[in-house]
Amino acid sequence: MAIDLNFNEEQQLICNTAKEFFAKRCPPELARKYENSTEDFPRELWKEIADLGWLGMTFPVEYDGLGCSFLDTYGIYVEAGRSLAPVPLLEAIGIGAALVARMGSADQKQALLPAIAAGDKLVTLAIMEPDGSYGANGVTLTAVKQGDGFVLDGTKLLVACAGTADRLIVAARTGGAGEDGVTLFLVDPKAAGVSIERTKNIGGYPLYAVTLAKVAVSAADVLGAVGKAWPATEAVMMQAAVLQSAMVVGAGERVLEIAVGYAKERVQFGQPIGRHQAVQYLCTDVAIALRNTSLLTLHAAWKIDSGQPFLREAALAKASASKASAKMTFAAHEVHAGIGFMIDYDLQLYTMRGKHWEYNLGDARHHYEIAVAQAAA
Amino acid sequence: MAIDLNFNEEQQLICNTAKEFFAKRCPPELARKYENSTEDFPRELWKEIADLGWLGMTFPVEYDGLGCSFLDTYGIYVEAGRSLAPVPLLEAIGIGAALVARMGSADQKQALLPAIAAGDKLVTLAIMEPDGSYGANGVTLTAVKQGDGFVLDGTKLLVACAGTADRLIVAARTGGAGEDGVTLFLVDPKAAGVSIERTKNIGGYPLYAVTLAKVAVSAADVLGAVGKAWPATEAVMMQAAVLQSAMVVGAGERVLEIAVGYAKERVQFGQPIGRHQAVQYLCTDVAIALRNTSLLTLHAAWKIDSGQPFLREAALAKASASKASAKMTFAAHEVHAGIGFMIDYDLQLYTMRGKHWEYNLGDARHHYEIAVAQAAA
Amino acid sequence: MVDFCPDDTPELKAWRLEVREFLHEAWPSKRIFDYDYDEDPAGWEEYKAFWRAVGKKGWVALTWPKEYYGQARSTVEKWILDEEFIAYGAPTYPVIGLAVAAAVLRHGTHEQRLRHLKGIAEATTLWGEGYTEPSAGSDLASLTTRAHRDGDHWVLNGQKTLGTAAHQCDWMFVLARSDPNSVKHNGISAFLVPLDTPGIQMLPLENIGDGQQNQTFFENARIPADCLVGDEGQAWNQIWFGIGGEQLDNAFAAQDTHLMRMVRMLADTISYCKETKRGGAPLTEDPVIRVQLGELMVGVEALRLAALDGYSKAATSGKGGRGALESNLNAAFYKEFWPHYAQVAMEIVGPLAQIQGGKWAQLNGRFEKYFRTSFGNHAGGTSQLKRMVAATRGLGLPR
Amino acid sequence: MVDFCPDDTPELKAWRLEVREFLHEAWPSKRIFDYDYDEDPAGWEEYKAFWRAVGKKGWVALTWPKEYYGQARSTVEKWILDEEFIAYGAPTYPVIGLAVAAAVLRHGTHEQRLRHLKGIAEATTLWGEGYTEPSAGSDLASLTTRAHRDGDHWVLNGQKTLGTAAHQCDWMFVLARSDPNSVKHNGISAFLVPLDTPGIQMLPLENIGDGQQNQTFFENARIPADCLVGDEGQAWNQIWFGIGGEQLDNAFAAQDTHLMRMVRMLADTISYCKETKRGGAPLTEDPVIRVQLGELMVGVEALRLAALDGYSKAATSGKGGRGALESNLNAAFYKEFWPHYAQVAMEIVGPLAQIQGGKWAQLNGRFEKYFRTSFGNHAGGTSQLKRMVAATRGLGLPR
Repeated sequence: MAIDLNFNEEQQLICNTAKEFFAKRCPPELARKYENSTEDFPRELWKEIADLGWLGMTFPVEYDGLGCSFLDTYGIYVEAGRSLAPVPLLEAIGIGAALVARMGSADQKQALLPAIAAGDKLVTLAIMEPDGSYGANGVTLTAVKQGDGFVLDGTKLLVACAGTADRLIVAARTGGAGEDGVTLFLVDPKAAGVSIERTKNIGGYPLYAVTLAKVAVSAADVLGAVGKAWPATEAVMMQAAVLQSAMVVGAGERVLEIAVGYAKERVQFGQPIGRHQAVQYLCTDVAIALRNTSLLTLHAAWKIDSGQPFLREAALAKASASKASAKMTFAAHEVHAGIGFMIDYDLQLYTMRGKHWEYNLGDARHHYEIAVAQAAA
Repeated sequence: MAIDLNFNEEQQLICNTAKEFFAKRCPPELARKYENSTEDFPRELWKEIADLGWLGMTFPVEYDGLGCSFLDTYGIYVEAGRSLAPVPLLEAIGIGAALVARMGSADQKQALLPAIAAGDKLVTLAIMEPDGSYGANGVTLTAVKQGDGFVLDGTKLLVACAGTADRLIVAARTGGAGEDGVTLFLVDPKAAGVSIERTKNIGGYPLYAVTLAKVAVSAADVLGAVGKAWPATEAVMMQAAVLQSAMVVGAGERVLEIAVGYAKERVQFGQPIGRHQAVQYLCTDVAIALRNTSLLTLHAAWKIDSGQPFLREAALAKASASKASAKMTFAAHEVHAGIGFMIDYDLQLYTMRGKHWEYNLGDARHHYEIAVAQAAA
Repeated sequence: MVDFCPDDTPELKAWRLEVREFLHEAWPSKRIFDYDYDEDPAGWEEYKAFWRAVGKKGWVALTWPKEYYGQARSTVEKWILDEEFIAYGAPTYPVIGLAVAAAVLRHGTHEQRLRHLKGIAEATTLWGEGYTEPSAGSDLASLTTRAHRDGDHWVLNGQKTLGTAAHQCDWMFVLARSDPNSVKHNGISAFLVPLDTPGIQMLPLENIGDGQQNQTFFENARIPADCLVGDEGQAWNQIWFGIGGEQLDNAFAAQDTHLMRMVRMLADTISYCKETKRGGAPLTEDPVIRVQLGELMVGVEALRLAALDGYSKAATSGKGGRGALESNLNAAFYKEFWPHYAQVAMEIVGPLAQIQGGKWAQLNGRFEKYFRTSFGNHAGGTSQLKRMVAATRGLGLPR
Repeated sequence: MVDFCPDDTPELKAWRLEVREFLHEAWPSKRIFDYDYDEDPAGWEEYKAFWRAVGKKGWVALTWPKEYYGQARSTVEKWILDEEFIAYGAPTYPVIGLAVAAAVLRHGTHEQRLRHLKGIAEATTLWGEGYTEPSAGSDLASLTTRAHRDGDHWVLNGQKTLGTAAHQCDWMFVLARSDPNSVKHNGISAFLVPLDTPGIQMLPLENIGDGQQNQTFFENARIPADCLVGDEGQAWNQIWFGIGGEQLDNAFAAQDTHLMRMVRMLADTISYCKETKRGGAPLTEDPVIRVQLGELMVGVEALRLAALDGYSKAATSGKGGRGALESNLNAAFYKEFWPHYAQVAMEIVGPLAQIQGGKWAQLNGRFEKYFRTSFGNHAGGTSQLKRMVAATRGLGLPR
């Protein structure tokens, strides 16, 4: 069994099914349609995905899940990336539901997970603040104890699907500094004192600015232990960073296809441009970045799947994916020159979303920091 | 006259003379001969250069100098770089004598400058310490007041020509922190307590480790004001950094010649390799790095020459030169593949010396720091 | 004698002040407007009014001969004017008009000069680019748009593409094959084409930099014979490589326009970093960002000096041109450095750089937009082409 | 099933321990020795003795068939062995011998296998490279060394160059044109040549990595007919592209050898940064250095995983090879990343990295030496060639 980089049969089947499904249901026009749209995402498509059993796949069986492993769902994210499917798989399942599954009380899990698995409810994380910092130090939104509950004050940015979410998981500071004193709260975005505003952004994603002004939250809506949420939050975000990297891999495969296809077809100076060494360099730039990221991401996923420490591996994967996301699309644009610059051409869809992915869950520098902290410990 | 990037007639004449002189007197074999040799440099050649009037060119006329401007000597450094002339022009004239000329008392100048101009005496700077830091903070060698004089203790590394120098200018800390409390001392390397050891190095230069153990220095050998030496020392080093950049430019011109020449001649797969786009990229890599550095360096030199503030411009020039030094030789090696790897081939002489130049008087990062400090002030 | 100072006389210093004062009056909003990446109608009106005001001062045609609406002023004065425009953040003149002016001044007839240069000088006539075709970008030899002579007219048939802002223009500078039997670079002529000619249709092509380029279709579009500029069939030599061996787009202003924007961007990037705190400290105190800023400063300053060098060579040679090696090296470097700059700036700003507008957009979303526009770096020829030309024409490597 | 763990059974874990214990005994000095960049005679003696000891254990030929001195062990055991050698810092086996073994195992006769594999397995016979010629590096088609048949001998005439450490070798694996009328890749044969054959002379070529490569001259050097390996005239297909479409040098070990050195170098770089203070703080606390280290970690780990992927594919396919795309992409990346690594490591260390030896040399001068050796990244084909092959054979771009 040892040293094998291939999926098992079930996983391969999921990959194939996902590839077919997304190819059919999520053509590039769908991604275009939901770009900075008024609707967060196509709810009926989300329902279809729920019906396929993919939303609750990794949830425990007692909460209507399938108890599948991390690697079992890996291929779905690769394919979601390839197709630019405009659904919040990563945000609502890879992050939101994963936080609930990991840190929630039995009541919280019961209230949320089956409904999430069914595609009826949505929970997303609100962590980034106007400071723009990743990591625990970036969490400064205040949560002050009042009676049994807390009062929250502050602003969160880049919050996914706040217009649709039933609950936001708001990371707040209940005291302490750094990793100590971070607490997660389940907040209803329609609660008094919460205001949300969709912010137009380069990837066209449903990302919101969320302002909390004296928002009262009950003790029952604390997710995990007060002041001790960071390690589990970080672990979930790092796992999600691996899923984000898997999306970059899927997208990269498509970008490579587009670039190579164009290089073979486009004739300049009397021959296909793909015969020019410069274009061959650009195409292999894409392929090298893709291959490296693919290997690092699969390795990190395997570490997670097999229950080993994975922070270093996940950090290397996401650092590579962040760099690759920019590098692959840039090289593909250089292959295309003028035509790639046109809105009508699909390559740019990857470029714009790729920019979000580059930042999402930590940019390369953030993950270099984590990897080096692990290595130099 | 405004906006003109050409030397005046006299300067052009000096360039031409220097080019001819170095081409004749400093073939690559001479550089090879003095690589990590027991002799610091060819003294007779140094005398010849003195006879040409180049050593004292910028010295005031009252100290046997010619009172020439910074730009007047610029071309000599370009040509010294091109020919890899194994003489300490930069170390003894651009730094050592320049410090004396700028900071010395009348007595000190009288004692040293005419003799330096004649090629009879040599003064070099000892500043870098085992910590490897550039800048004022790196100066930690202690100078403790004793009677009228001082006692020096500590180690200096990468000291040029300590085996030949009549005096070392030792940067020491007489108190304070940072830029405050740095003092320069004229120390005889043969004085009691001073031990020197030549350290084999990649550029093959006469660089020494100098250890000072309770070395007594009289008040008369303090160069400049006690504790106030930093600003002038930095100014001289930054001017010298521009001269070092000029050497990189001269060397780069030769490296470009070598690479382009080889690309035209070498036949692989039935055609000159210079027809391959990859090789054209590599050659233009050299040319771009060279052109940028050349422009930045000339600009910095002009700023110095015209008495304007120049730290930002000098820093940009040396940052570019440090990067270019590595980039140009790397690209040229890529053009050559196997043959460039051979000791017998001259390209590598530039690569190895270029590594020293990359570090000398501050690497790219050090100069980025200076440039940004100026811009963000 | 080496001198990087453009205004080293009292007259020139006074000129600089004059320009500066004018800008404060003529562009008080300090609105950032790049004609090739902006479609806002109000912005266009303000922009056109601004350049008409510049034109009225005679400053578009500052260096042109007096007989053709110019002021015959020195290139150094032009440089000072440009520097002030950069420093102020004023928008740049649409580059094609300047290229047309260069071509007409060099190869046009007296009548053509009289007729066309006025509108360019006064910024009342805007010109569009008509070189690029769907199958002929940098590869002019593949040009298929044809012009055939019919009495005292030329008849154009074919299609042009990627005409930046052509929908805003009145005229187009069109390259077409006038000799049907010619191949490659021979037999191509240059035409000054009024866009209201029957038989010309335009379709919009939107780009990811918020700009509009266009497809222009010519179907038996008849233009008078005197629309031919330069010798028949000689456009490759006269126009495309007409100015000191450079390509048309580099000839006068395209690169300088982009340089100006980059100089402005660098100033804004540094200010942003000084003013923006992360983790309690300004970004300028972050050691990694300092390295990034330093590297950006080196690149921008090298490009600025390269432009100065171009001016110096133009002034010295009197030919108005830069060498093939230098200009193509600069162009290649610029075309690679621009997207690099944009990428690094986005990295410095961090995740909030994604936001395009509203309260949370950083520097009003300009980093983000600059990033998107940087994918337009192919305009006027890719860096690959510039390197190839630099290597073969400049360094003498075999073709 | 995805599994990156080579030792997931008690037997394999025990095997790892066995290797580890052996290394402590067999290479107690932990001396850093790279056979291709070291000329120290004492080092060579120690090195050869070490590999003879490994050979005696049967570990050079670990995966070979038992009938040819091998142990027919699994590739996973080989991987574990290699990992332990890396982690320990043991020197690597001279790569050409392994390439010869691969070629002889695949294309040699039973007699050739019996005769030649023993010396390789026991590390008593060292092999040199005889492909490269002064005018034929990566371009094998230009090969001019000729072999003509004379009775039961082949007679070699010509010149080989860049034979790394060939002066330490007993035999050389020579490619020569056996059909005088052939052109390009046809008509090239592979020969197993004893270097004590009369008519063979060697001249040293020193490289900047402290290694010695060599010129080897063949003047009517007569070798027995059974020195031909594989089919006459088929070396291009059988040997050069013989192993799963890869070039000879990549076939077994060259890339893995370099990878091992880089993994060792990364561990040492990180330790150095932890232990070295600048301005009072360890280098690992410098934010810029952290970014540099992170980037190096990503590259090295990607290469390590690519090697694992190669093992996985070899184990799965049973063909002992990796795909043309993957192996050439890895090779191109490696060949560009190596000098990048060396450059960045030198930047991290700073000015003292210049010092080559003595008390003040950093990490005993190993950063500096690694930098110099990185200019040997062309050996086995330049990154340009690897990219070209990856693009055309792998991605299907036109040639």
